[in-house]
Amino acid sequence: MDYLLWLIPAFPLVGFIVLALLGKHLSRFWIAIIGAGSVSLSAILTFVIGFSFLSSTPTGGHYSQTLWTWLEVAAFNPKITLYLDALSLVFVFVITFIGALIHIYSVAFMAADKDYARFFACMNLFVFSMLLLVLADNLLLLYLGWEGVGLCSYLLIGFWYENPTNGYAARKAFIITRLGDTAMAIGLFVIFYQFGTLVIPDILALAPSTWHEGATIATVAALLLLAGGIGKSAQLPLQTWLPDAMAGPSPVSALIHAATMVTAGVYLIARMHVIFQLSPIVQMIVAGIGAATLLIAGFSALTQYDIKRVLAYSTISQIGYMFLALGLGAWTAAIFHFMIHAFFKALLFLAAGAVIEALNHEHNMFKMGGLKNKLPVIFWTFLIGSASLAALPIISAGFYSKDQILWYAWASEHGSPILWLIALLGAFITAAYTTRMMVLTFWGDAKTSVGHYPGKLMTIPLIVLAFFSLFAGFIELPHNFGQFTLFSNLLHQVLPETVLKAGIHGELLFQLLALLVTFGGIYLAYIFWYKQPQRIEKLKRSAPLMSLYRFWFSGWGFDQVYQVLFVKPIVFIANINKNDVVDKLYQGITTATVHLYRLLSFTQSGSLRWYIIGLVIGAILILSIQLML
Amino acid sequence: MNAPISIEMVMLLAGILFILGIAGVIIRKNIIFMLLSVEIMLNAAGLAFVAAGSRWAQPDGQVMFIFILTMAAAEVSVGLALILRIYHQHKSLDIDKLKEMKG
Amino acid sequence: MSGNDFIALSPLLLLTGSSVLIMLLIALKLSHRNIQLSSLLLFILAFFSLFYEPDVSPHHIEPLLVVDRFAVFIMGLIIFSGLVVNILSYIYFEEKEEGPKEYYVLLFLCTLGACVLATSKHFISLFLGLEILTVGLYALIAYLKARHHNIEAGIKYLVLAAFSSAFLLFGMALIYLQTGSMEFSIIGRSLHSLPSLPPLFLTGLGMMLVGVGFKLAVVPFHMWTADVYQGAPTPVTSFIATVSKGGVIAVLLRFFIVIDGFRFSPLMLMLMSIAIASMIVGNLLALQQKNVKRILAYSSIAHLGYLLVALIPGSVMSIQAVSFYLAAYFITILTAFGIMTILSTKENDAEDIESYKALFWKHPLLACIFSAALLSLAGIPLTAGFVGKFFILAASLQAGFWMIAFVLVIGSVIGLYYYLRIISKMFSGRGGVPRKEQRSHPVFYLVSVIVLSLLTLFIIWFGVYPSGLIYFVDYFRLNM
Amino acid sequence: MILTYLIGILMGGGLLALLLGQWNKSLPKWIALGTVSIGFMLLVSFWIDQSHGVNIFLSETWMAEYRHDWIPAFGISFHLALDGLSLLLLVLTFFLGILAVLCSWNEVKERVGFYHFNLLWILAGISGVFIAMDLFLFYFFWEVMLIPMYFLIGIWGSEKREYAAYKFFIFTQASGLLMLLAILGIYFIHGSNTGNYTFNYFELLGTTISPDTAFWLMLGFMIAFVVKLPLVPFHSWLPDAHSEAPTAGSLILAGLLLKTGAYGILRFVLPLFPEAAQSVASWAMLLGVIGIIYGAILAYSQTDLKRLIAYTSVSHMGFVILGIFAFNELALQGVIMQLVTHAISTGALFIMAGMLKERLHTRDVRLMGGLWTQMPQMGGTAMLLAMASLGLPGLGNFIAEFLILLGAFKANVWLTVLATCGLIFSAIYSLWLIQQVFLGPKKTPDSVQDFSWREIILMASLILSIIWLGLYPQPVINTARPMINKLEKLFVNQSTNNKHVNNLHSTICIEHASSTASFSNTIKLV
Repeated sequence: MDYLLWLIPAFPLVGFIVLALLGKHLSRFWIAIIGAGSVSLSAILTFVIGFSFLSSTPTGGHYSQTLWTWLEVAAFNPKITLYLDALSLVFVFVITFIGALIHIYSVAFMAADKDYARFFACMNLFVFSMLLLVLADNLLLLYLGWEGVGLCSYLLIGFWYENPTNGYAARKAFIITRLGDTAMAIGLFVIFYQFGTLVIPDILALAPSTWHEGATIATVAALLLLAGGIGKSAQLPLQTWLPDAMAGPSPVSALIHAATMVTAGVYLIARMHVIFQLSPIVQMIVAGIGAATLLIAGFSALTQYDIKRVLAYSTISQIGYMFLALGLGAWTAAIFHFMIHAFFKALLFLAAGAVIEALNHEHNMFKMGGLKNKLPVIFWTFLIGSASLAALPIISAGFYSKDQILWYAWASEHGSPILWLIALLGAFITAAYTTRMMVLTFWGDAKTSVGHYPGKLMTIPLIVLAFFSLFAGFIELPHNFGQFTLFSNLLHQVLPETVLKAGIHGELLFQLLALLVTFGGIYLAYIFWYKQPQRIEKLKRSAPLMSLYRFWFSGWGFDQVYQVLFVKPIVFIANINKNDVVDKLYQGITTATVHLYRLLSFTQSGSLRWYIIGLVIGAILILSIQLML
Repeated sequence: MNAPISIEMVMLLAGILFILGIAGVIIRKNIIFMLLSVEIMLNAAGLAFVAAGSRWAQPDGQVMFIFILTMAAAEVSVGLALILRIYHQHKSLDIDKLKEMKG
Repeated sequence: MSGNDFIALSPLLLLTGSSVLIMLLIALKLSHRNIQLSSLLLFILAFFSLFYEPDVSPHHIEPLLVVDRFAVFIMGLIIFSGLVVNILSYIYFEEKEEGPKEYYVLLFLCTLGACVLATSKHFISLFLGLEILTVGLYALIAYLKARHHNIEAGIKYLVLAAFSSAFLLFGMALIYLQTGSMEFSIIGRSLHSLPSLPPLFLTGLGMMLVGVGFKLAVVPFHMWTADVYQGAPTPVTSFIATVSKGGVIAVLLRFFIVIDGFRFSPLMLMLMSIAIASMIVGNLLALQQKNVKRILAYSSIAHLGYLLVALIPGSVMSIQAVSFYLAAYFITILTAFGIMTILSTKENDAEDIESYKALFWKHPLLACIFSAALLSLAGIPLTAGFVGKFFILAASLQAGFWMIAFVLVIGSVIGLYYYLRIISKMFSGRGGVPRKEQRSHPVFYLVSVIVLSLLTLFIIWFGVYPSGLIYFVDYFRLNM
Repeated sequence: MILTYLIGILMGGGLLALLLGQWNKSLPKWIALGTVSIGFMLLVSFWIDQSHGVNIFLSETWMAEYRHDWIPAFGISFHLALDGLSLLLLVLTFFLGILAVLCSWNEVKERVGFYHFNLLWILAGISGVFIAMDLFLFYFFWEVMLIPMYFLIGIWGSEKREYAAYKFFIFTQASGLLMLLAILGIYFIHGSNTGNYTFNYFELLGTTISPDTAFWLMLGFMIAFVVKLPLVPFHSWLPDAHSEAPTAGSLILAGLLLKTGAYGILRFVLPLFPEAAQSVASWAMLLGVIGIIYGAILAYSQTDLKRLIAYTSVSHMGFVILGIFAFNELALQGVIMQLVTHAISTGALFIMAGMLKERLHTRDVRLMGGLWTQMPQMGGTAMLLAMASLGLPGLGNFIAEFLILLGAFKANVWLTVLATCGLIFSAIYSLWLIQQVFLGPKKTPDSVQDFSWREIILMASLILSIIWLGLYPQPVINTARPMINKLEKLFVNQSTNNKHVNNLHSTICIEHASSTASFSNTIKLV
């Protein structure tokens, strides 16, 4: 079946080319058909290949297909080869399946927009580059997908380009992710010079023999790859671009900034797990970053009033969980949480998009309310999504993935009580802001009237996603619920087992604790924002709390810091040096020669007697040179 | 009668005459006097030639002096013709009037 | 004076004869046109007489003259320039409505003077040639009564020339005193044994160099150049820029070769400092000059500096470089001044740079010729000037004079600026269709344009395929 | 013999265009187009049978040679020869020549004959530079290239054209004369060593020169090439020349004239003075990196569109210097790719700028904005070109920059890290360019129509070639391989014998015990 592999990325690419070149001339119907159709076709193809992969796992556990040799210089010859193993199968499945649903949703959502063709072209290009990223067999091809994805996020964030703030947000996203990409590029160089090749399977095979555990080179390489991951997955130092990226249309936020692109970092770290295992310090850093990000993003989400920014911060926080899991060595748990998170976060974004469009572009949650009975389908799907996000035990899929990470935070070899406590606190805050969001948008009295009711094409994807948000969790039950761990058995072909501390038991106790914390969070949010809103008023009056609120609201002040530290100085230097100080040097030389000219032309005074004096001086000079030397 | 004049004395005289001529050209404002002092310089050179000739007891020095005389005469005649024209145009023989071309 | 002497001296004799003949023709009241044509014929006669020089080894006419291949080459150049000036001056003087019949006599005499200089190997012939040339020039410069600055340039040149020839004479006297003879070869032999130059000889040589320096218009003695070039009528300016400098360079070269002055460090150092000074000052003075004649005057100072750079190494290649550069420089300067002569009308003399505005769109051919000349002066490839400059750089680098070569490069870079300024002036302005204005003397105008385009062809030809001229220059080389 | 035909066609075509230009206005355009396309066809057919006929991998790198005596007195001969590098750059010259003629189709109204004469003579000069194997002839073509470009900028440029033309001419001429001194230097040293005085490149290759004179001669050559390929301290002529030149002028300037600098270093500086180049390598790389960052920062702050693009090419050329002085095959292949792809992408950007000037009659970026709505096709192409200039993978520039950085990483780690940060700046200015011109609120009042058919062909050919070079650059790499191998052999035995240079600064690089091919031996930690 591997000869069909190239068709998966080929469909969206063809879609992109057709729409980009002929977009103007096609009718809206045909644009929708090509746009959504191409991704759905590759989704179907993924099912077929996935089914054949699962049923008869191929020799060596992967399909691979070489298209052509991209480049061949001295010992450096990367080829365009697609490589499908269990890990990339999961990612391809998520990308194509959720991508197809989102495309179908956006057929209706973007119906009113005039740049219909351009939207679908960019979305198809995005799916193509994301597929290339996950199917790449060597790091250079991965880097191609990596930058292609960055480009599409730039194009789509700045989709409504009339408004310059969207342009600014798009540029900000591209440049910050570019920071990470350059670090990753340097990582590629280091890896190339260590192993002589960029092909991932060879690297993973050579790494243990070339580097001993904890070698400085391994740490440097791992750190650089981590930097690339942080840039793309909007983790701690480089996370300021994601909240601004909400300027793009909602399907874009759903596909790119929730489900697929932001998890590219997780994929990279999971794919190159051997390098991370070889340098424990970096693994600790990954866990630390994950923990810190989930807390910071959680608190910021608590204070946002724009529904999409709440979801953006919640995405950052959930990816923080994934990084935490990766840091702990719980590779399969991270990927599992990625899959589940993709489902319910895409659902939440799409539903939020529907809500925003229903209230004709009203983003402020405090101005929404009482949509429970006006938009029943949206309400129920949004409820399931939030339940899964808040990790309501047993019924929601979110519980199973997050609980695993909580358990490994405590039980895994690298785990430690502090990490577990942070994760628990994170779970509490997640529950709080999810319920706050639910309460503010759907309960209470309606503040803005519903203008537009979402059509069938928008509700079906929501229902499908809601179904998965509920039942996708059952393929990986916790250990004490019986040994039904389908997902991790599949992934263990690629990723190593998570090593637990010796003699750890009582998983049930931790689950109960997590349950308690989640319900506590829900109850607290319910009280504060629904039952007794006057408590909030009381809190608002105290000045320190208000400053804390503003601090959290601005994403812990990272934006201002970067503005002062980096953006202002560079812009200042650029504008100071607008007309090139080096040019002054040459202007200086010309003015010097002109002054010399004026001095000399002064000697041409025109009077004969001056000429004679000149001649005599010349004669004296010559005679003196003659006689002296 | 008394000892023959040594060659250094004559050269010294020629040198002094030469420097006098230079000074004359530089100081005097009237063109005629400039020409006159140039004549002095030429004669100084002629004197030096005659002295050199006598030093080597060859007639060449004096032949050269005759050439210098003829050249000086030619040069002065052309000079005076020019001076006539200057006087017609500028009504004065002051060299500092002729300063239009400069820079 | 055996038969051979007569043949050897035929060009000089012809020149003197033709000046006398012209005087007779003037007496017969022939019109300006006839006189000009006859003088043209006589010039051509003199030029062809050079070809019949006996190819016998250098023909010495004791004690004053020597007619060797190098002298023939230089005489060829001088007479050729005299010929071109003769052709160009007809229109110029007809425009100025002054029947300059005596002009041609003076022209012949000055060419004669220069030729005498070229063939001289004795102080007396040096002095004679120089004075014939200079006194002739006095009258030529102050020739046009009506011209504005004319008389001022004439008197300036006269006083300064006389002043510097006095220096020259005094220097000769001192050298004569020191060495006892006025012939170069004997002086050379007397110096042969001495490790360094005696002080008296040094001062004498220094004073001679003042006189020669004035004629070559190198830096300490360059101040008269701009005023005389601007004041004199344009054909006479081109005559001064080419013939008077060519003759003096020839005699200087011969003198230095014979006394082998290249081994005496004070002499060389002095020549080097003069060369460097004139390259820098010459180029700098012309930088923002508004008057094209003054620009060309200052650039000729710089070019003499380049020639001295060629002279300094004193090797075989440097002599070839001097004669090659002389040929290239003569042709280019003649073309440049020729264009200015053609463009000058009754009133203004096409001096101001503004009068060249949008010339390319009024007279495309003339503009092309003038740009070719200017590019050759600037030393841009495809022109003789470039190969000349390349030759000089090669000569100086072969002898290891890195410093002067570097100053030459800087000088020519500065030089680029003002040559380009003229060229860009010609190309600027959105001139309309080239207007056809009535020329007073169509025939002569046509002849001069043909001559100038021929010269431009020479410039391009020597630039693109110079090995012909190089072989020619090598054949006519002054053997050490 | 094909070589003389190429130059002959161009020069002849130029003269023809000049003569016929007097009578009718449209003929010179067609003559120019005809001559350049004939030349292009000739070359491509030569390239095709070259790649099939002779096996690229054999050591003999020279594909065609033509020699005829010119000035025997000096040992100067009209000596042309073609190898992989020159062939590539020649194809580039003719390709961009066709585009230059096309893009000035109706931009130039007056004195069309003289315009095309200059255009064709510049191309003749440039192709002469690429194939001249006699140092004097090289210098000859180096200067011949200048005069028509001076006229092109001086006559058909925009407001400050005279100043820009002067600056361009004097900068290049001054450095050219210094190179002439260096040429004469090596000519005489070779002459005194071996007795025969010749300018022939092959014979001069082997001259043994004492290290410090070699250093000065190398500096003489380098100054001319470093001014042409603008390295930061000498780059101030480029923005003026670019912003004032007509579209075809800046296309040729950016596409070809900058490449002659890089070609000169590869052809003359490295082979003639290997040790001197080695000793000055780290300084040159430092200047290259400064160039990258300085050019990028300046590009960000410009308001004149063409000046902005000019500074971007200053930044890209910084990569070239970095690559050249890394002396290994990866970096050198990257340099050649960079020469080709930069020519195409920056050339396309200049054509775009020319089109915008034709439509909006201004180059000031602040007056433009929101053009995407009126001109989606131009917007799309501009977006793709901006992506090419910031090095998006999948386009040619990425391959070049990645190879250069990869190669340079082995030579000097910290400089390469700094250079990679330059990529961030390139992203900043490219996106800033797109944002100001095409996105944002609509500022241009009048309605401007999108591409005409001619412009579509122009742009399509450029974009296709960038994408082709991005996805399958192997033909270019194969053509350049023999020359690069020969060059690298020069420096491999260099680096093995002076050990201290290698382990001085590369902490992570690999010890070259055996030949460069085998990588995976022990790690040398310092």
